[in-house]
Amino acid sequence: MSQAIEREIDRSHMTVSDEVAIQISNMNKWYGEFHVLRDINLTVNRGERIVIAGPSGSGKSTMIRCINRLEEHQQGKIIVDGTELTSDLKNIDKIRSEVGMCFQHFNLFPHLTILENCTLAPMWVRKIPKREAEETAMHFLEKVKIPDQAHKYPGMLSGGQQQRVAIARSLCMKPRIMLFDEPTSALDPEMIKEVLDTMIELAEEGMTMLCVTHEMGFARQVANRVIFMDQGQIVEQNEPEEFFNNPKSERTKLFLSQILGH
Amino acid sequence: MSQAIEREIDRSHMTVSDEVAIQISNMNKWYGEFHVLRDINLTVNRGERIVIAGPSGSGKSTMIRCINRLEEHQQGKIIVDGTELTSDLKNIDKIRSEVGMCFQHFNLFPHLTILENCTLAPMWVRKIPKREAEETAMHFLEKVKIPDQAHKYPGMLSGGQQQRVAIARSLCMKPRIMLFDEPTSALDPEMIKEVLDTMIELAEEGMTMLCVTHEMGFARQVANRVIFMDQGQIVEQNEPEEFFNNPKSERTKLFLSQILGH
Amino acid sequence: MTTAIDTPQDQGFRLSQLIYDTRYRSITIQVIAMLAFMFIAAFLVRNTITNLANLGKEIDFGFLFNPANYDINQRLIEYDSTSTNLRAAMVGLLNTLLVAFMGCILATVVGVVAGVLRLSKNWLISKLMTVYVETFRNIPVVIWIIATMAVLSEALPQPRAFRGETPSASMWLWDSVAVTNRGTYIPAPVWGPGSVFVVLVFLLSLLAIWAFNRYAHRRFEATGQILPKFWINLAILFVPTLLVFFLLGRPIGLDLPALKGFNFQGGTMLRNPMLALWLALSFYTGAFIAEIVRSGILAISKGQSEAAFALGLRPSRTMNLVILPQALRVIIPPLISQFLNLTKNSSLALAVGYQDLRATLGGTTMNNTGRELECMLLMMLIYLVVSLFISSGMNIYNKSVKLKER
Amino acid sequence: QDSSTLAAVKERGVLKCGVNPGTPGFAAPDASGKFVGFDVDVCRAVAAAIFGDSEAVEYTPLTSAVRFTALASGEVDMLARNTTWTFSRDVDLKNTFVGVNYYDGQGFMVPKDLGVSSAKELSGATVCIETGTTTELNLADYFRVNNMDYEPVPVESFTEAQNQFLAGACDVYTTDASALAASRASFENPEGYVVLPEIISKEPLGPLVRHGDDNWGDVVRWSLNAMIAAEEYGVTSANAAELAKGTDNPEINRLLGVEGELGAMLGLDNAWALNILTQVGNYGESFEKNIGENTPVGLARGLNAQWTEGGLIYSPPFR
Amino acid sequence: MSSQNTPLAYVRKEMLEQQPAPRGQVGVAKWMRENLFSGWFNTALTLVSIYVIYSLLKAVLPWAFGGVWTADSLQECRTILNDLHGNTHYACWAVINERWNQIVYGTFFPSSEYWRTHIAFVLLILAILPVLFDALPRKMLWITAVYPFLMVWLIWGGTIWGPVSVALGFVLAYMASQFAGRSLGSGLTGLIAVAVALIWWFFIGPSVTSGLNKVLPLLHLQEIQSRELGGFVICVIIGVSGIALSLPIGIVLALGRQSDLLIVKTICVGFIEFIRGVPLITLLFTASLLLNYFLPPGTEFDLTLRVIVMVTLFSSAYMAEVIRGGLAALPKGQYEAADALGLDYWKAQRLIIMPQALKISIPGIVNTFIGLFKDTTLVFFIGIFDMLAAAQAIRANSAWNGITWELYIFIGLIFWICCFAMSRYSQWLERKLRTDHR
Ligand SMILES: Nc1ncnc2c1ncn2[C@@H]1O[C@H](COP(=O)(O)OP(=O)(O)OP(=O)(O)O)[C@@H](O)[C@H]1O
Ligand SMILES: Nc1ncnc2c1ncn2[C@@H]1O[C@H](COP(=O)(O)OP(=O)(O)OP(=O)(O)O)[C@@H](O)[C@H]1O
Ligand SMILES: NC(=O)CC[C@H](N)C(=O)O
Ligand SMILES: [Mg+2]
Ligand SMILES: [Mg+2]
Repeated sequence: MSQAIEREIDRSHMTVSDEVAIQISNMNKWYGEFHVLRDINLTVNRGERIVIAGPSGSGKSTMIRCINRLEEHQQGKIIVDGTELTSDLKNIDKIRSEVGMCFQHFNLFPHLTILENCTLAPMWVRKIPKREAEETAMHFLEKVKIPDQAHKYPGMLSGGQQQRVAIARSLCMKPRIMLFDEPTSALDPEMIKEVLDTMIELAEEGMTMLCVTHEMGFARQVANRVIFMDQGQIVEQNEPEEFFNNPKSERTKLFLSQILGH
Repeated sequence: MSQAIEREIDRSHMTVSDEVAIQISNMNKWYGEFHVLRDINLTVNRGERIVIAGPSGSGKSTMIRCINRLEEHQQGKIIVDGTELTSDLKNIDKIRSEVGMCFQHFNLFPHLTILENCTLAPMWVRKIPKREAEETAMHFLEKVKIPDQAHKYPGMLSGGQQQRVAIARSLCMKPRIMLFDEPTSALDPEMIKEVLDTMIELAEEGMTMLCVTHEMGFARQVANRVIFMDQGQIVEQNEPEEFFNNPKSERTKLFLSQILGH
Repeated sequence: MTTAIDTPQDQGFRLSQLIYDTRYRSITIQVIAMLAFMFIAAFLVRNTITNLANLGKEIDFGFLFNPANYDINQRLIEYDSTSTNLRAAMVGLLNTLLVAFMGCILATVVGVVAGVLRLSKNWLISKLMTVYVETFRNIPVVIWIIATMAVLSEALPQPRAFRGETPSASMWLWDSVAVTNRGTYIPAPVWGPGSVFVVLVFLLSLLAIWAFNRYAHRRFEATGQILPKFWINLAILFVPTLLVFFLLGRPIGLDLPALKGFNFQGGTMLRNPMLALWLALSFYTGAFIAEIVRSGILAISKGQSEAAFALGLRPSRTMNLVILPQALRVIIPPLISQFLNLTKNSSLALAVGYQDLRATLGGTTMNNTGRELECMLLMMLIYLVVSLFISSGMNIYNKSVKLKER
Repeated sequence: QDSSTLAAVKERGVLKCGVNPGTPGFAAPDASGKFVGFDVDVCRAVAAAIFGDSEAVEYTPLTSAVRFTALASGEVDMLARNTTWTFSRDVDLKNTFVGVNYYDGQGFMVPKDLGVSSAKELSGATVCIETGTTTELNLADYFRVNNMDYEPVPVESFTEAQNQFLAGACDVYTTDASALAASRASFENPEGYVVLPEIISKEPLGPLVRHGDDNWGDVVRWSLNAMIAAEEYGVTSANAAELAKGTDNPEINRLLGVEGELGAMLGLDNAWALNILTQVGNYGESFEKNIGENTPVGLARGLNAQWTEGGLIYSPPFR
Repeated sequence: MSSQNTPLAYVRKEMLEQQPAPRGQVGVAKWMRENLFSGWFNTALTLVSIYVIYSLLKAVLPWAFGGVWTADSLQECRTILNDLHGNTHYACWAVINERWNQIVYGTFFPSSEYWRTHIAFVLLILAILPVLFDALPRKMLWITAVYPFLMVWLIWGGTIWGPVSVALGFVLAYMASQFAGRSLGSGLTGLIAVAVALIWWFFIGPSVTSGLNKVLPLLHLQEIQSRELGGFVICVIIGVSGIALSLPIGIVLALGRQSDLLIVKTICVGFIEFIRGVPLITLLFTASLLLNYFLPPGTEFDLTLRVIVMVTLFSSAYMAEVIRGGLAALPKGQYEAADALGLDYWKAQRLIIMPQALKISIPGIVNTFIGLFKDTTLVFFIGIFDMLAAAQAIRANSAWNGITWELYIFIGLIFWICCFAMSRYSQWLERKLRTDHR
């Protein structure tokens, strides 16, 4: 997978604007008695590419799932694109249609073709005519380099292709923010490359991205910030170079020694 | 994987006798209309270690599966250890108990412990008392270096360990010939080494072996003959050094350039 | 290397090859199986023939065309005691099919509701449904049928309880429904002049609904607009029909049941045997269907609904567009075999005296004509045909929805 | 028939007799689970004739709807199950009725408070009727001929019919008058029910066997006749043993096996009839014991009196 | 690159501790809110179900617990209830008490012989336990092996020789197979074994048995006719025999259906589809009324046995389908590995394929068992005096005329306990097997 990153990445478009895309302040979440997320504070500007790392069970998934309200937080505030996430259904709908999400296991709809997977949400949520939705879908499928698979079913595609369809499916909703939850960890090494390439392209186009991943090569080259979480807290954040070469906290050092060591 | 081969291999015992172990002459096989094996002629002497290579779908698996009649051939002759393979059940039983086979996916019996896996066939086919069968089994499990796993179930072992159990299981039948069908291709790199080591040891002891594999390092160091197949035919065969350094056929050159290149 | 070893000579065919040669062996086994099968069949047939000869009987289906001479209380087609045995069998078959059909519908409704509620986040309701499922499916259906019948005939009032100055029982729903221990009497429509038009309009509005849904779908695809289909459908279904109904001066009247003589007269009577059989079969099968529905929905991973949510689909749309289409594939095959079971279990009509196929052809007709062999064979054949019909439907469905995989 | 029923029965050691599952007085299990009754006595008589042991019977309770099938398929050797002798049952169903042990007719029973006093008032009534009986067919005819309509409630068995009738699931219960009496007698409150005066059919009830084994038919026929004749000659269970020492009535002598070889002609022991009479008793005794006026069923002899008493019960001579 | 104002670098100085969740996040309040009152719809559902439960319990509990347990007739029962409560809206469990024997043993079973059923029942449990729980000593399986013969002897009576002779058939078959197995393939061996057993059972055994019966009437128990069996006892007899027999037959049918021998396959498919296509009740009628037509004139064939055969055939067809599913789920590699090791068809099936296929099919198999056990109630319709027949007879009896609920609740409860236990056992086994080898 290190191959994937070895090409020269054009960072010129990856500008970060002043506009705030996501603001999380003093957010806390419990599962029953268990305090999963503790006092999270995070501001993400438009165009930022953030990689979230941390040991298993540290709450990374939970945090990004809170951002599009797949999980409910109990204290604090999350403001996405100027809209606060409350239990107000309208807000949730609004935010969900602006935030795309890619899961570890793709979660494509197996009973629909690739094209139908991509047009479903635009048609039913954005109420875009079928014709137009299909055009958009084909556009993004071309972008992820699998337009020829459009009429196949997910079961007929390889894992890497499926994950790319999942990305295309999110993009069809024209989201302003993309969340990735370990998008490559269910894949074989060759397939990882395909998917990371696609994500790098997205980054190059200036998409705001939050990505939970342990692909440190990717983090190093694409992210403009790496966040390290442990025990439900943000322990350290920094620019990738600094983060990898000069970690401040003990926890981070330990973690990095482990993942880089092996 | 090249690591696996880097140790000095003792070729001194690997003598090849004059005795014929397997003789295949003018063998042809069809799947329905499809002509998979075309006019195969091959003589394997006792003690030979033959590696079979070739592109996917070239009929490698089919050929070695014909040798213990997992597949039926339609024309020509296969004589194993002096017994011709016909549809006579007695011959088949006899040959199967002299030919051990290792599959790509191990095919261990998940409902039996490792030890039971190894003693099953000796007890039921060779009618060896349980005690004795277990002793033999432990002997071979030691040989493949996993005697301590004897009472576990296959599901609890790693892939490499499972493949070694599969080898031990075949050996317990005290076969005179071993067939391997891509024994390492379902394994992670580290595990490949374990398995190849075991196979090398077998080779050192003078076992007649036919092995479908793309581990060219293994071929180079252990095999005394490499056979290249394409489109159901034997295209080229030679000693490993000659085969790798000086391939005669265009197909072989092309193939070698691909697998050595990547 | 040495030259080839001597190959064994071809010795021609040997007898031992029949056992040891895979090619002949399979033929040997098949021939033995065939012989055994034919031997058993011949044995049975021969015995039957001798036994029949001893009795002086012969297989003859002529009795089907003789008058049946008995009455059947529930008739979906014209029948009286002078009709033929064949017609009696038809009446019985229709009764079987009727109760099976209604049973399948009610069982599906009950099962789907219970299955979905069992998944409900509401602890109380899901436990309640668990209790329902576990009670019904662990007790034999015959007991349910008999117990339901016993309760219906012993706990409900007799028709005469409705009589007198101070009746101890009264009718329901503004005196239009009478629930008695013989059956439930409900109003029946009376088709006055002009009712044809009402029916016609009703059929037309069904057509209109179909057309409207197509239109709505096209429009949705073209413009992305979603029409409030449900309400419009409802309106199309009822408004024109009701309009015509009142314009024509209410041509369709209701024949209300009223106590006359021994019983209620008028209206339609749903006899207790049928009710008992129907309810018991439905609730029993419903318990199985509930489990099927539940596991069908559970079989769809949580990831699917999360993915749909993440795309911004609302829960109801997620259910309709993502979960249900997938769950149905899992649900329908076992559902259909439950329908099959229900249909076969309807032969337990025996327990309550519902006059189904078994009671007519395999009961009274068989007894009156003494043609037990013919009647039994015919009856089994009919059940077999019905079953095969249902299961071939299932196979067609299975083929059509199989998920495409590589 | 290559294996005669008599031989098979002897070989087996028990007589398989199809009986009604539960009509008090005619055939019903008593408190200890043993079948007793007027019809059962016919079975016992046959067993006594064959084995000299009236208990060597295996009773098979049969509903009306399956009795002929059971007989035809050899499930039972004979039926003694209040079965009406009709033309089609005899000829078309290939049965042999060996006699009549009870002359009956079909009646109707209604709850008293229904206020019905004649069957002609039953138009529109709900009628409980056992399926597979002559009464089912008679009912259809009767109502059709009289231009009345009715709602049949078909039931499988006598007990079920009784349950339904008592629960008020039907207004009328119709079957053989004798069974009506038996049923009524078992009610908690018999006075609440009346049997209507109309008898709408002839129901000669008797035991029957399969066609085609005349010898076996004779055994059953003459076992019944022995009981009937014994009553006529005054042979009872009490005096049979005494009379078997010889009397001056040759008919009795032949009957009890003192004279002649009647038993041997049937393929039985010569004491066959003696066994019947000592173990089961004569017709009149059986009648009085099971269904007579001093029993709960309380039937008068009526038509079933000996011909000498003005009834129809008449045995051909033992000669 | 990011020269923006956001202070990117951030390091947490000290780690936060677990904090208790805010109120309403934990405890009863949260549980209630989430599970009972989340949203108006859920609240409505909760209220409705509370009402339903309340009215059910209110109707049932006093009725059931206020009932009378000893009385000799419904009349007496009602009198007692009237004295107790002033009305009769209470259960009259006395009927179960009073008619216990009839419900459990049937009307005709001689009461002096009840002890035999008790012993048979206890032995049954002992015989089943080692099959159910492999933690028990394997030696106990001997009880299981001997049990069928013991049970036949205990229930039907007679001398011990009949069952012994049948058992001897099995022993002979086993010996024959051992003897033949040395030289012949196992398929043929099986045939020979079956032939030996059949010859013994049909030709030699009966005469030997009757001879022994005369000479040495060992352990003679009063004979009991099948007709005399009834109640719960007959249910258990038919259910257990059917369960024990339908599994092997189902396996054979499933193998036949999977086989690539066209004729064998066609016969199996035909059989399975026929059996599954007709209602059990018609098969039972055939067994009880028509079977004699198909047998040589004069054959006697015990009714209970016939019913067992039919019930067994019926559920073995379903069993075959369940097992076929399990077979289909096995990867092809398992067959190949068995072949490659030189195991022949039957050994491969016995040692490799079946153990795995059966394990996969456990839920289906147990469901079929449950179905079979429930189907034993249908014997009521062919005149066997089971619990339902007992209930009907009791209801028709003038002493208990008018009783319904109590009887059916009791019978239902018996079935419920058996079936529920079976399904729980299968779930337990499934869980155990799942964790076993991982
Ligand atoms: N539904 C739930 N109920 C209770 N606890 C949960 C739930 N989901 C997650 N948790 C717990 O919350 C913690 C954080 O989980 P989360 O999935 O966010 O971790 P993660 O950082 O994504 O780990 P991984 O790298 O393994 O995916 C874990 O300890 C997990 O056990
Ligand atoms: N059961 C079968 N029926 C029909 N065709 C088959 C079957 N099994 C294999 N084939 C075909 O036979 C050819 C040879 O197959 P084989 O498995 O021997 O190839 P191989 O050389 O082992 O390839 P690989 O390296 O992919 O294992 C392939 O084209 C394959 O598609
Ligand atoms: N009720 C009955 O079972 C018998 C009715 C009538 N005697 C008949 O033979 O058909
Ligand atoms: Mg995670
Ligand atoms: Mg291969």
